[in-house]
Amino acid sequence: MTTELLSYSLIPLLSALAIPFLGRKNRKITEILANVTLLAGLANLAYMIFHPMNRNSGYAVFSFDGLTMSMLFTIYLVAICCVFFASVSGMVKSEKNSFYPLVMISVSAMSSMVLAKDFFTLYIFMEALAVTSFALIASEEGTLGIEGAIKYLLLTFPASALIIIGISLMLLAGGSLRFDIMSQSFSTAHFAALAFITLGFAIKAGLFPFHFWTPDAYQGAPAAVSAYLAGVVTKISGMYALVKICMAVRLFGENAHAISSSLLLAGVITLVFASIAALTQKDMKRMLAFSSISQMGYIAAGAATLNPIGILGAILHIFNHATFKTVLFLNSASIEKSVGTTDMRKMGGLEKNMPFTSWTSIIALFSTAGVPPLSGFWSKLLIIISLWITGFKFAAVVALIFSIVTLAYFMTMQKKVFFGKPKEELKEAKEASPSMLAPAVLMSLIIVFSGIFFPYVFDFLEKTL
Amino acid sequence: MTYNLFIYIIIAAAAILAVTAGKMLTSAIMLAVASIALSLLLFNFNAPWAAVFELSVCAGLITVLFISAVSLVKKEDESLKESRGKFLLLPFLALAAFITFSVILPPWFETLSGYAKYPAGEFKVGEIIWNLRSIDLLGQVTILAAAVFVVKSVFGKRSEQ
Amino acid sequence: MTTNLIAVGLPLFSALLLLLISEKTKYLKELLSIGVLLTSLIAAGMGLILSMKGVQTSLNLEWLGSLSSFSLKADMLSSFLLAAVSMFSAAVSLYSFSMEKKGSSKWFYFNVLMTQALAAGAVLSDSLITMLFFWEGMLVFLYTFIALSADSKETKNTALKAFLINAVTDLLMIIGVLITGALAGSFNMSAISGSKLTLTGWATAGYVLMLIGAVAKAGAFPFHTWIPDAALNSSASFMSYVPAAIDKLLGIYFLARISLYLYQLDSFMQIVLMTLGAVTIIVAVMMAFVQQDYKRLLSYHAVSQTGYMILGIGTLNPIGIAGGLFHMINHATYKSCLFMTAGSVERQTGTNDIEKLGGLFWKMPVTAVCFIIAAAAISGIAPLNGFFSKELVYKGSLETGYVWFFFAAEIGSFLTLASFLKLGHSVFFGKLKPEFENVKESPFSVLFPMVIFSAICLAFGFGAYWPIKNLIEPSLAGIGIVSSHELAGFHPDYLFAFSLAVILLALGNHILGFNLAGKRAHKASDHIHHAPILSEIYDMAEKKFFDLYELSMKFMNYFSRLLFKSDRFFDKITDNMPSGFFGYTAEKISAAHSGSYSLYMSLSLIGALIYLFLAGGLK
Amino acid sequence: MTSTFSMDWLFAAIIFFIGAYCMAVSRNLIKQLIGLEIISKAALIALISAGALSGNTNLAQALIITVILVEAVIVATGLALLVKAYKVNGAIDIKKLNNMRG
Repeated sequence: MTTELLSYSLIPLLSALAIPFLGRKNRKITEILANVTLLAGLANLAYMIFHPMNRNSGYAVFSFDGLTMSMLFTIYLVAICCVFFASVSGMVKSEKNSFYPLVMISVSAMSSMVLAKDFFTLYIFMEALAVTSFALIASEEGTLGIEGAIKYLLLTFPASALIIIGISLMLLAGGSLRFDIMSQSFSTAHFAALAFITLGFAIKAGLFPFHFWTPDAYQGAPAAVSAYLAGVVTKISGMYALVKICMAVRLFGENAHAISSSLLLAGVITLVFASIAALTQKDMKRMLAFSSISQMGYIAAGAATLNPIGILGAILHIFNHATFKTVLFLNSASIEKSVGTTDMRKMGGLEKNMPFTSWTSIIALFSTAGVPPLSGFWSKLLIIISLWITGFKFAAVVALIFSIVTLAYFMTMQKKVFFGKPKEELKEAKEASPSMLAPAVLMSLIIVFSGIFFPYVFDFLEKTL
Repeated sequence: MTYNLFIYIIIAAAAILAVTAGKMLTSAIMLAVASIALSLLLFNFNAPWAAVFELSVCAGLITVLFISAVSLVKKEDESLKESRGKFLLLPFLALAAFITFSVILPPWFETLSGYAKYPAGEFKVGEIIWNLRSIDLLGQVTILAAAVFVVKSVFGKRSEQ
Repeated sequence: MTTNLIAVGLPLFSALLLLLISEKTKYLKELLSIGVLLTSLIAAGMGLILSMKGVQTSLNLEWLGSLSSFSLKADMLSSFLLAAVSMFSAAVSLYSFSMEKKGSSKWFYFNVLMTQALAAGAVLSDSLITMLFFWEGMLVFLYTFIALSADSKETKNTALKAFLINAVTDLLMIIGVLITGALAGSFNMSAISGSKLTLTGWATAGYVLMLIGAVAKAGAFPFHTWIPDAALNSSASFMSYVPAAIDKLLGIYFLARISLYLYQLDSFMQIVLMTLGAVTIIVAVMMAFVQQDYKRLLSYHAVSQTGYMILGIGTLNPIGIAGGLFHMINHATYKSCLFMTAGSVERQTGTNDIEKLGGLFWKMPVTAVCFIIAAAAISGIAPLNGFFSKELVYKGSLETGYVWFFFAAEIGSFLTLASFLKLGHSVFFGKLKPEFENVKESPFSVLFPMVIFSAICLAFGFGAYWPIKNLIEPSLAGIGIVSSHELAGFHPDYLFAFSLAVILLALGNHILGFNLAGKRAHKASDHIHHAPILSEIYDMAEKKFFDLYELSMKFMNYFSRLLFKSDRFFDKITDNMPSGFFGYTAEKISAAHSGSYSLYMSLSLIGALIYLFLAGGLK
Repeated sequence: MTSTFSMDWLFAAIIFFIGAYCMAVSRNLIKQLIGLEIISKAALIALISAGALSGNTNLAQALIITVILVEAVIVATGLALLVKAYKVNGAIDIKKLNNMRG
């Protein structure tokens, strides 16, 4: 029970509980407390990652490996960027004494999720995470947020019931709900349990045809929140568990073929479907949402190959997706602030006015489309290679073709928003303040450097998995 | 076995009534009936703690929440006219589904129940909650804290801006 | 053999005799035809009894030199078919006695007699060439039959359409026959069956070409399109005779002959046949469900039911084959009966539009009761004959291990029952329209065949043991198929539970549709007709978008222009194709994200179900 | 005592079906939440039955208590969102929540 790692989930929780009391008088304290907590966590994590000596003590309850560490790092990184952006942009219109605690609780729940060692723990924290995200989406006035939140709640609820059914099948087959029990004793009941649990998390991850809530939730949410949701929240609540299951499934290979191949099929359909749907979107946030769905397709396909390279690629792609999608959503928020809309038909020629926003967007979208040597290229490459060598050659070709489609729709977006002739009414648009740009710039640097120094990143993960 | 069957039929019937009922208040009450029947079932399964929880939280708290929400949106109850045909269809569908399921599913369930495996040791509920699954308590605290802030966020005052 | 020859020769000669009789004479030509056809029926019945006793007769005449002899052979299957064909001819001639709406009486009976003669010859033929001779002869009379049944331009067009579709498929069949004969070294079917051909190389082509001919005759998808048109433009007598009975009997007979007697099929062809059957069932029944015309609705069902027969034979196991053959005879019975009720209603009220009809039950009780029996039979409600044959088909298709075909057949049953609930409800129940206050029941000659047929429906249902034991099993044994299972009898097993569930669903669906459409029975299919994706498909189907014939006609028109413009066309392809495709798809996808929660939820739940099937969670 | 596992799960499947049907067809948000509750009842039945069959009722109880708590929080959240939606839109009709499309 006592473990240092638990602090990653306990400290944000305590901070969340403390914020309403400390911040009652002065609202600034709320923001500072939230930022400091997350920054401290991030610094601690960075230290842990670069000093491998500390990592080898025994931990009883929570699992601890490269996957956990990289996921924790992703969570804290995206959270600090979004919270910092929210506090400096002044775009949070809801009450701060409930907004920041909600973010803190969701960070805590996500950390617990990635530290969890059994399915039921995963389930509880996933629900806690979901509850906070409903409130975050609906935290502003207006109908869109409520619509997104209600659709998110109702459309993903069957997933919870399916996961519980899966868990009861595991209970039936021996009573242990831990991930690693799968490798020791495997029976048909375990197989059925996994089928249900995979289905539940596929709904939570928004794979086709369960993706309908995703665009609505992202579009309806306030600007900083949609970056946070798209960057980590929905990835951890759905995709992380799928990757974890695929790692467990790998241990009994042939038997679980049906599960993994249907997941792979869903992944490939998702990436095709969502890329095409993104082509004609008119709202910037909605287009980004569809792009996010299609990247989920890549991750699912990669993980479902059950090949070490594919799983590694999937984990890396979760991390990369968190970086580039956060940049894009934060930039859309900056644009919303200076232009007043996210409708792309009303934009054009913002390049002159907002050069930093434009260039960080280009880096992020190149990374999404997989242009070398940015980080997105490597993870996509790993996924495609793994698809090819495990015999899904057609899927590999499709994945390759649709990364070109990705590039196509993002170039359309870039052209509509930043290039071309400036519109009269947008002449006065101003670049975002330096502090608002800081998160996007930081993330872009991470994209570039983790791309260039990719061999080191690969080494780190390969050793620890 | 007959007792359980009886309770299941009550639950299913209450669920169907809750879905088909014209008034939302009736629906909420029917849901409470289903909850009470479920808690009787849990007692019968020798799970008193779960039964008490089900009775107090689901049949009690949730029903109260539903009824208060219904009274808050009362006006809407009368204005929202749904076509009744699709609800009247449910009993037929449920019966058809029952016949179909009872043909298809039981063999599969039988296979599954063949895999039932007894665990190494039997623990008391308290032991399980406090010692073996203590991390779930953290989860419960997290989700309760989340619930508090959710309510605060949804119903709280808007900020100065 | 002579008794059997009566059924071929007598109608042929009396048809020629009929041409000499003046159109103006009253009753003479009708009574002559009825008499001749009844005689044929008796002769065919005697032939059948002979065959049941195990006597096999044959006839061989010198014909066409060394190529082929004129050979007829009455084994059990042929005698059975001959008796069935003769029965329908006799019934329809009786039925048409006092039906005015059938075109010129003289030509009508001439066509009936010719069709009877040629169909009887076709089922008796033992040589493929002899069979082609009779078969192609029927094609000519199909054209004259439709063209002379009413005097309008649409009728001529429909006749031409039917002629062309069947001519093209028959041409393919001729090529198939020639290939088969060349490979086997003989055109004599008994000789070929001694060493069955296997599906390799040219033999596959031969089989597939003959298959096209057979299923096109039976009216399977996609060669069925002339039948619904004929339903609108020709008479009920014709519909109840040719598309409902004779074409099914011949097509399925020939399908059984080639698939079981001449060729040894492999598992791939089995899947092709079963898929063809399943697609026919679903497509046609979907169309049938939304029709608003009595006869047109029935005609789509005539197509859909063919699917069950093809599915049954395609299973290639004795249970399914027996089901297919039994369904063939059952279908002919109740579908003829249903078309006769349609004719009867049309005769007395002057319309077939179900929106205008209503509440006729007490006005036309005999017709209504016959309709109810036949509709229950076609919907597979136990214990009528349709139930037993469908059950055999289900069992056969389950036995092959491809569960999807079973589900397709069940969906077919569901929609069949739903559409007959709609039809019966809106024609015979509900409120009686004031203009039908004085409607009377049809005369005896119209009612008698209907009553006979519904009696057969009941008899073959309650006593399904007799026809299966004495007609179907010996027929199959005659072509070398013996079942190890007990085929006859009522089994209250899981299949029965399943069909009970389907009946309940259809009932629920009808109540739902009836309520949604504001208690108008003829609109009870609207909730499916206007469902999001289906409505567009239905629109396209109504515009004959899926009609091979119409498509090829249009194609011919555009072909020359297309050639002329091909240069630009290819330019366009290279320029616009990718963006056009993606743009179009993206628009469609966008339209699907309509913001409607119910749609999202339903799609998600369906997706979850599909996933569970794929993941094999329900093994 | 003979095992009732098959019967339990059969009824769980039926109750799940009823709830799912409710969530798929109803337009009323409160009905949606009621459907959600019915689905989770099905999950609880599955859980306790599996626990009872494998002689692990106490673990199942512990899990059920947590699941009930989670369920209560989710319903409370749903009702809170519903009341807010009612305040903003003046309706609890889910068909009116279709402002985002494409």
